[in-house]
Formats: sequence, structure tokens, C-alpha cells
Amino acid sequence: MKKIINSPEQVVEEMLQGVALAHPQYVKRLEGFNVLVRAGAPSPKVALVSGGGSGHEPTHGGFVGKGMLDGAVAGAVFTSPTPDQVFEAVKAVNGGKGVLLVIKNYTGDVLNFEMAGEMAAAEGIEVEKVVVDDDVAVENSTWTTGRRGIAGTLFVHKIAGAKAEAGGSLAEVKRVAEKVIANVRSMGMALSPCTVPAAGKPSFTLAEDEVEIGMGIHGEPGTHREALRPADEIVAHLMDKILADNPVAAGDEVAVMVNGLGGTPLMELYVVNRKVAEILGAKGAAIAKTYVGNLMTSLEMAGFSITVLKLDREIKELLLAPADTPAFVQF
Amino acid sequence: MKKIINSPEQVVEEMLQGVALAHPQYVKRLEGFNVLVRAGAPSPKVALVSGGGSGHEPTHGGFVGKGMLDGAVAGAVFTSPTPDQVFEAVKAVNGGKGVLLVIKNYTGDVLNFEMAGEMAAAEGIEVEKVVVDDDVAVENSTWTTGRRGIAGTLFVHKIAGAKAEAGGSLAEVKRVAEKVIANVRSMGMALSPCTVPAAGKPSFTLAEDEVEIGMGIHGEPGTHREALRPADEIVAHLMDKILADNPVAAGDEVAVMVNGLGGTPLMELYVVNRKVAEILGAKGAAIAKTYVGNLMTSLEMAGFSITVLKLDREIKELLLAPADTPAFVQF
Amino acid sequence: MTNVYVAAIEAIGEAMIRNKEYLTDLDAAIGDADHGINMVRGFEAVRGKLGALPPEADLATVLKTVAMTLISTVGGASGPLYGTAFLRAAAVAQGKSAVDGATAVSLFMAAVNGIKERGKATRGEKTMLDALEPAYEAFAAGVGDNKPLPDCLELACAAAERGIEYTKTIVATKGRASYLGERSLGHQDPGATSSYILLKALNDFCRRRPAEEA
Amino acid sequence: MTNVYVAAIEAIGEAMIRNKEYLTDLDAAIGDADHGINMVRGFEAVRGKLGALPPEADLATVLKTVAMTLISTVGGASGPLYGTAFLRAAAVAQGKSAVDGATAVSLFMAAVNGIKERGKATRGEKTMLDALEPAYEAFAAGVGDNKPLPDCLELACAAAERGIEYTKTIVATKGRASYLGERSLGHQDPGATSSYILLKALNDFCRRRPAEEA
Ligand SMILES: Nc1ncnc2c1ncn2[C@@H]1O[C@H](COP(=O)(O)OP(=O)(O)O)[C@@H](O)[C@H]1O
Ligand SMILES: Nc1ncnc2c1ncn2[C@@H]1O[C@H](COP(=O)(O)OP(=O)(O)O)[C@@H](O)[C@H]1O
Ligand SMILES: [Mg+2]
Ligand SMILES: [Mg+2]
Ligand SMILES: [Mg+2]
Ligand SMILES: [Mg+2]
Repeated sequence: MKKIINSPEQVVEEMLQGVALAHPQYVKRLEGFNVLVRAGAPSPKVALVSGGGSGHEPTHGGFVGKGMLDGAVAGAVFTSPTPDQVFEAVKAVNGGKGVLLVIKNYTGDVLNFEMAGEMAAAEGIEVEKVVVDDDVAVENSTWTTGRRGIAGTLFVHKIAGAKAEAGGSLAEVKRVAEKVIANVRSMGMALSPCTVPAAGKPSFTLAEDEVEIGMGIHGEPGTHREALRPADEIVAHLMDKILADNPVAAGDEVAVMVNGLGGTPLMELYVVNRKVAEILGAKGAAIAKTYVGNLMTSLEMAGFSITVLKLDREIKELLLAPADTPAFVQF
Repeated sequence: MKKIINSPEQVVEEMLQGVALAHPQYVKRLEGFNVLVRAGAPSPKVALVSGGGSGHEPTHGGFVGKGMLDGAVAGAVFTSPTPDQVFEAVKAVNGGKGVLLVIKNYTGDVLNFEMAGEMAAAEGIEVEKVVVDDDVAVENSTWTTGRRGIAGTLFVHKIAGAKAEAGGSLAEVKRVAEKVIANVRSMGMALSPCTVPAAGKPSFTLAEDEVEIGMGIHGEPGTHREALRPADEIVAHLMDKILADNPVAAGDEVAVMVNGLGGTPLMELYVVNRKVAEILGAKGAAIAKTYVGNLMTSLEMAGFSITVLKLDREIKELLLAPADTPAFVQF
Repeated sequence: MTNVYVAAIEAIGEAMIRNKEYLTDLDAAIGDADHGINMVRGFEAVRGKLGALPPEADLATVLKTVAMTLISTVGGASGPLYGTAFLRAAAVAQGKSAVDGATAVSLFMAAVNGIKERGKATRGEKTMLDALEPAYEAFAAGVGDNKPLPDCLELACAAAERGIEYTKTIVATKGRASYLGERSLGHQDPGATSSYILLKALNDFCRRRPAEEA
Repeated sequence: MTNVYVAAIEAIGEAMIRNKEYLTDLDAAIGDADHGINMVRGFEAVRGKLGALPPEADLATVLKTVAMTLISTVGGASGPLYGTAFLRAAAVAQGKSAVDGATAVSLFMAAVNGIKERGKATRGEKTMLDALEPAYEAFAAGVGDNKPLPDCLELACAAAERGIEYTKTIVATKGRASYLGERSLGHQDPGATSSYILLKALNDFCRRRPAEEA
């Protein structure tokens, strides 16, 4: 394992210190907890709290700031944070208008955030939750845990965050978040695995010419493995899956995110975006905004995901509203 | 070679198309050239043009926009662009107030940009140039080509760009750029190599426990190889070199950039920043602003560089001025 | 004199440490390769917290300490699930000075029900419940037949072990392994395995000591 | 009838293609592993451009076409340097209908001086000049001694080859290899090597043809 760290045990703690030292204008560390909150928290608006295992940076701590999150809770690498940590975040950001928990659909995240919500409710804090499940790689079914939450979660942070910043009530912020969740779909693929520092070895192996399609962001296996194909073919396959689940028609407006998993050069992400734009263009859809970058990563995993969000007037306006956070700034 | 591309021959072209499709608000492609210019170019201010080999994304195309660059010229991967391409960029962005070429100190970049400057001068366009040489890994000497230009170049883009945006004359913009160059120092290290698509194989190899200190951003060898050490020790070594060349004293104000080379998770960059801040704090220096991210990359190389810029009132103000580009936005 | 409840929990913790890599490897195959790491992080914290308890701490206090510590250190799916199990058991133990057969059955039942409610899962979904629920039933049946408690625990372990084998034959519909669909077939569930390890460690502990408590 | 100048340049291009990997590997050791790729990209473009010239194109036109094409396709350090060399040679060739010894010498000198001025380098800095300048001197000496031009070219090649060997013994102080300091010792300069390959290809070309031109 080749990593620029001091020790696997200290890596989350030292990362959080590094973030707080880098961005004092934006965030402060809750002493004694793996929690970053907005520098000015609490503020008199609905607050958003998200979080999950570490290793997805800049998610979630990088999105704490104006127009996005109020608090981010960091678990151990790839392990959901515990309820007491989430509860502390909720208490620290609650400005009296209530708190929305944005949860990615993993059993661990859901259970821990739910327990935190119960603890907060017991203290009289108004808490609501939404569960993001944008990953179409996994079949949805009411009999299973359903789809996973991946990069599309950032659109929830951005859009619900803008609604809260604009003074929306907890119910309104939740409604908007759920509208985004209903309209956002993603799918990814991986070229190479990543190594959880505490594990010390890659969580899976791929042959030199093999890729994993539908890869999860914690190294969970995807739908299948196949030989590496040209970028355009891979993109076409992922877009097929995404649009099958959430079709776009001529005249629809969408936002796009081409997300790198951490080890893939931006050069390749732009090659991907070229084909994504071509496919959407051929369907007659208009792309209102495109984001390309390493936003929801899996440590140093090579690969990417594509996210398509169908817009209506309301969520488009909220998407394009200003935001100012360490990892996402928009005028 | 495992890359998400269609072909090594097409990768720069398709990347540029992908950038133009992703960010029409910010940039437009000069048809027939590997050049990205501001969407509204030319504008009636001093224009900044930079560029270099591709493979350092988001450098330079990602920094075209308000308050930074007016044009970016992309060469083949890791190969300086040719003079005719640079010349086209200069012509397209020249708004009559002159053009500053920001060149990284590599023989190829210097020669090609110089020739472009001569071509522009021959057409009556006022052109000045600055050469960035922030990499302290390489000994400086008037008898050699001197130090290399690496991530510190982005501070030149930002600060000279702000001066131009504020209406500074070509001479003023150049003076500010040179002040930044005089005060900025960087040094990096690599954990793993990268593969130039056209070459198809990694440009060097490192053993499983070996790192290269003082690595160049094109895979050029650094000062030496050594066994992987804890992050804090590596950072202390790089900071020693940087501060030996450009000492900071108690009361000095600095800006810091912890730059990932493409394959290193943000988590590790923040662990690095923690130690950087500690070292500067121990010297009594105040950190006015910290940037952490993959800004000047070497494809998928794992590793990082640290940049320290000493500020005075003028360059601090220009550094903190707003900017709006695809890869760098600041309120 | 050491607190027998504390000693029993410590024996469970040691078993988790011994099986850390095994549990993690099972999770690597169908999950995210952290189950052993999670359990050990939790039980190492538990050891610290139990060490700070007064020697006369009663069962409810010990169980509640285990619960709160697991909840606040394990994370993932298993943290809230095992945490809730211990919390519910603690509630049943409240005020009880000794554990007879009926008490042991209701402790066990409360724990299993806690997991079912928290995780909204039932038997047959390839989770820890596939080990725990049959183990509970075997235990309760033994108590019903007036067997000595250590024998009942032995029966529970055997049932849990069969539960592990059973998880290999079914597709996961809860937890992270459910994303795999058919590809989860043939693999044994890590959480069912840690449940068996827990019961087995308790059983071994009881065998090593005069059978004064369960 | 094919244009002899075009044919000579094409022979050089083929030699670069044959040595693409060799030159790139030399550059990998002390540079950035692209010199062969750069030269081939340039000379492949040159072939296309020369193909579009009228068959009666004169030497100046051919050299200028080569120059402009190399400048606009090679990039890196070698592009402007070789481009400038051909551009300066083209200026000397302007208006000349045949190449005699004196013309050949001044062509060659203009090319070498172009590289020196553009790159601000001198001999002994581990660059292409360590092959080209001795080659030029040997060539000029041969012409001074009234040797036939092909023999002069042969002398130039031999000198360039010795120049390559010499680059192994010195530390680079110009170009990308200069960043290596002492570590560049023992390695042969890629640009000096491509210069030798160019001269050698020209020499071979002349030997294959009736020696009407240099
Ligand atoms: N809904 C559920 N009900 C009961 N047990 C569950 C449920 N979801 C997951 N589990 C158990 O949790 C185990 C995984 O635990 P762990 O790896 O620690 O958490 P995570 O899946 O969050 O990484 C699974 O093997 C399974 O036995
Ligand atoms: N200043 C200079 N003067 C003459 N030749 C030079 C100079 N700098 C570099 N070179 C030559 O250029 C060669 C490298 O060319 P190339 O690899 O194509 O460019 P780059 O170094 O930009 O990648 C070197 O081997 C050297 O011979
Ligand atoms: Mg986990
Ligand atoms: Mg090069
Ligand atoms: Mg797990
Ligand atoms: Mg080179």
C-alpha cells in the first residue's frame, strides 16, 4: 500500500484537521467529533446535514458552506458514521428551523442517520430525512434495499441547499430534495480498485484489460466485468441504462455530472463528456449545466460515473443559484 | 495501458471538444486549433495567454475565464504547443491592450511561445512574456535552463489575471506577474508514474516502497529516490527545500497550494496540508489562503506538490479577488 | 473478583479480534470489506468502557454500556444493529439480579426483535438474522424442555452454524450484498458469521466457568 | 521524375520513423520520453506537405515547407530548433538553382547558427549542437580541402557520431536533461542522436543516387 499518510488509524482525524486548517473561511471542526460545520453555524434557516464513510472527498466536507450543506459527518473510511456523531452535527447546525438529513441509500447510512434522527427528535429538534438512490446499476425493488446513492447526491446537496438558503421551510426543502431524487440517475464503472488504508490491500482485482461496469463507490462489485472498450462505447452503455430508467425526450432540459472516482485524469472525463453531450443532443435534450470533476470519489479508484438530472423550472433555478463551499463555488 | 479514451491520436482533440461542450458559458474552441479562449473574447483589457503540453488538466484550459486566462493553448500530451497555435490564441484574445504570455520554464515552451511572440509582434500586436520557474527541486543557475515551472504557475494566472481584469496596463500586469514569480516556490514528489497515451507504457517505474522526490510534472526524474516515509516527514523535507529558497519569517503572510498530481486522493492532500500549516504556523507565518486540489496534474500520476507564495498587500488583494473559470471559482 | 458479565463480553471481543481478517474477507466478497474491522473497532472500545465500570456493575449496566459503545464506534450496518440488540437486552435485564431460563429467553428474544425492527429484515434475506433467529428458537426450545442453560446455548450455537451454511444458498435482499443479486449466491454472510462467533464465544466462556450464570 | 530534394527529405523522414522508439527511449532516460514521437509527428506531416508541392519546387521552397511544417507540428524543444534550422537554410537557398560546395557550407552554417541562436546554447551542453556543430566543421573542412560533397557528408556523419558519444560524457546544462544534474552523465542525448540520424539518412540517400546534388 503506497499512500501519503502517517498511519491508517489517524488518516480521518488528520484529514479533518487539514480541511479545517485549509478552509477556516468556510468550515469549522466540531471539537471531539468527526464533524465539519459551516463557519457561522448555526444560522437561522433550515440546516442540511449529510455524511457517510470517508474516502469520497471532497464529499461531503467539501460541500459545507453557503448554498449547500451546513454539516458533514465523516465515518471511518467507507464506513457510515455513528449516530452520536450525526446527532452532534444536527445539534450544532440547528438554527431552530429544523434539519434535513441527506442520506445515501446504504443500510449502514440509513440506520445510523435514522438513530441520530430519533436522538434529535427526543431533544425536540425537528428532523426530516431523504434517502438518495440514483445508481441505476442496481435493480430497484421494494423487496430489497433498492438502488445505491452515488454522485447524484451532490445535486440534492446543491438544490435543497439553495432552497434552504433562500429561506424555504423544512417541508419545502424536503420536497425539493425529493423532487431531485426522483429525477436524478447515475451509473459508473471502474478501471482499477482502491485500497482502504486500514485494510492495506486492494478490495478487488481486475485484469489488465478488464473493467467493472456498475461499480459501487465503496468497491462493491457492479453488474459485470468486461474487456476494456473505447470510451464512446462505455459511455453509450452507461447512458442507455441511465436513460432507460429516466428517459429524456426532445425539449427536456437536463444537468449533467461527469464524476471521476479519484484516479482518472480530467482529460479522460472530458472525453467522456463529449460523448454524453452527443447522446443527449441526439435525443433533443438541452444541457443547462455540466459539471466535470472528481466530486464523489472512491479514494484512488480509476473510473467515472455519469449523472443525468432532469430539470424543471424550479430545480433549474435552484441548481444555478450561487454556492460557496471549499469544493463547489458558483456565481 | 488502461484509459478511458477512444484513441491516443484523438485524445487531445476529443478532450477539447468535451471541455467546450461542458463549459460554453466560459470558453469557446478556436475552430481548427487546439486553443480555448474566453467565451466573450476579445475583451478590451490586457489578455493573458498560457498553455503547454496536455495532460496537466485542469491546467490550462480550466482556468480560462473571468479574472484568470483569456486563452489556453494545448499541445500534444506533455509536449509544448507549436508557435502557430499560440499565435492564433494571441490574435483571438487581443483586445488592443496587448497580450501577456505566461510560460512555464521548459526549453520547448519557451522557444515555441517566443516564436509565437515574434509572429504576433510582426503583426503589430503588443506582446510581453513572463517565464515561471517555481520548482526548487532543480538547482537554479544562470548557466543552465534554471528551475522548472510547475503548480506555482496558477498563482501567476490568478494574480496577473486579476490585475488585467482590474484594468491594469500590459506593463503593470507583467510587473505583477514577475512579482509573483519572484515570490513563489514549489516542490513535489511522486508515488507512481503515469502513461502518455501515445507511448502506451509508464515513463518510469518505482518499486512498491519507493518514491521519487522532486519529480517533474512530465515524468522527468527528480532529485532522488527514497523509501516511502510517513506523510509528515515527506512534507517536512519538501518544506525545508521550499523555505530554504524563499524563507518566511514571523509575521509574513503567505498563500499555500497543495496540489495533487492526478492519482492521489484528496484525503491524502489534506493530510499533507495539515503538516504544511503546522510548519508555517511554527515559523509564525500567517496563511491568508489555502488551495487544495488536483490543479496542475500529470495525468494519473500519484503524488503531490506544495507551493508557497509570499504575499504583499498588492498580490494578496489580487489573489483574493473574484475569479470565474471552469476549474477555479472564487467570490 | 472480576465481574462475570464483563469477562463474558471480553471473551466475545477476543473472538472478534481473532476473526477480524476472516470477517473482513467474507465482506470483501459480497460487501465492502470492513465487517471484521468494524466489529474489532467496536469491541476494542467496549473493553475500554467496561474497564471503567465498578466491579459490582449489574447485567443491565454492562449490556447498556456495550450497546452505547457499539452504537458510537462501529458505524456501518452492523453497529446500529448489534447496538440495538444489546440495548433491548439491557432493557429486559433492568432490575434483574440473576438470569434464570425465562429471563435468558426474553433477553435473547428482545435482542433479535431489536435487530429485526431496526433493520426491517426478516429471516431468509441473507443477514445476521439467519444465524440469530434459529439460534434463538433453539435456545428457547431447550429452555422450554427444561434443559440446563449451557446446553441450550450449545443448541443455539449449532443452529447459528447451520444458519451460516444456509446463507450460502440464498440471494441477499438486505444490506450491501443485495446489490449483487444472483452473484451473492454461494457466499456466506459476514454478519451471520459474526453472530455465530459471538454465540460460540459466549458458549466457550460458559463451559470454562462454573455454570452460575448464562 | 521525382523532385530530388523532396526525395531526400522523405528519406530523412523514413529514418526518423525507423528510429522512433529508439529516440523516445533515449528521451525517457533523461527527458520526457517524446523525442521520437515528436520527430515522427513532424516528418509525417512534412511528407504530406511535400506531396502537395509542384514537382519543380526549388530547394528554398522545399526547405521552407519543411521548416514551417516542423514548426507547426513538432512542438517541444526540438520543433522550433529544427524548424529554425531549416528556415535559415531556406533563406540561404533562396534563388539558388544548384548547390555547390560553398553554398552547401553556408546552408549548413546558417542551420547550425539558427539552432544556436534560437536555443541560446553552445557546444558542450549536451544538445543536438554536440552532433551538429562538429559535423558542420568537418563538412566545411572537407569542402575547404576540395573533397567531393558526398565525402564531405561522410565526414560530417562521422563527426556527428563522435558527437553522440561525447554527449555521454558530459552533464546537460540546456534542455530538459539539465534538471538531472550529474544524473544525466552516461546517457546519450536524444537530440544529438536525431541530428546524426538526419545526416546519416541524407548521406545514405546521396550514396544511393548519382551524386548530382548534396
Ligand atoms: N437490514 C439488515 N438487517 C439485519 N442485518 C443486516 C441488515 N443489513 C445488513 N445486515 C448485516 O450487516 C452485515 C454487514 O455489516 P458491516 O459490513 O459491518 O456493515 P456495512 O454493510 O455497512 O459495511 C451483513 O453481513 C448483514 O449480516
Ligand atoms: N537550448 C537548446 N539548444 C539546442 N538543443 C536543445 C536545447 N534544448 C533542448 N535541445 C535538444 O532537444 C532535445 C529534446 O527534444 P524533444 O524531446 O523533442 O523536446 P522536449 O525536451 O521539449 O520534450 C534534446 O535532446 C536536445 O538535444
Ligand atoms: Mg461498510
Ligand atoms: Mg516534450
Ligand atoms: Mg461491510
Ligand atoms: Mg522530450
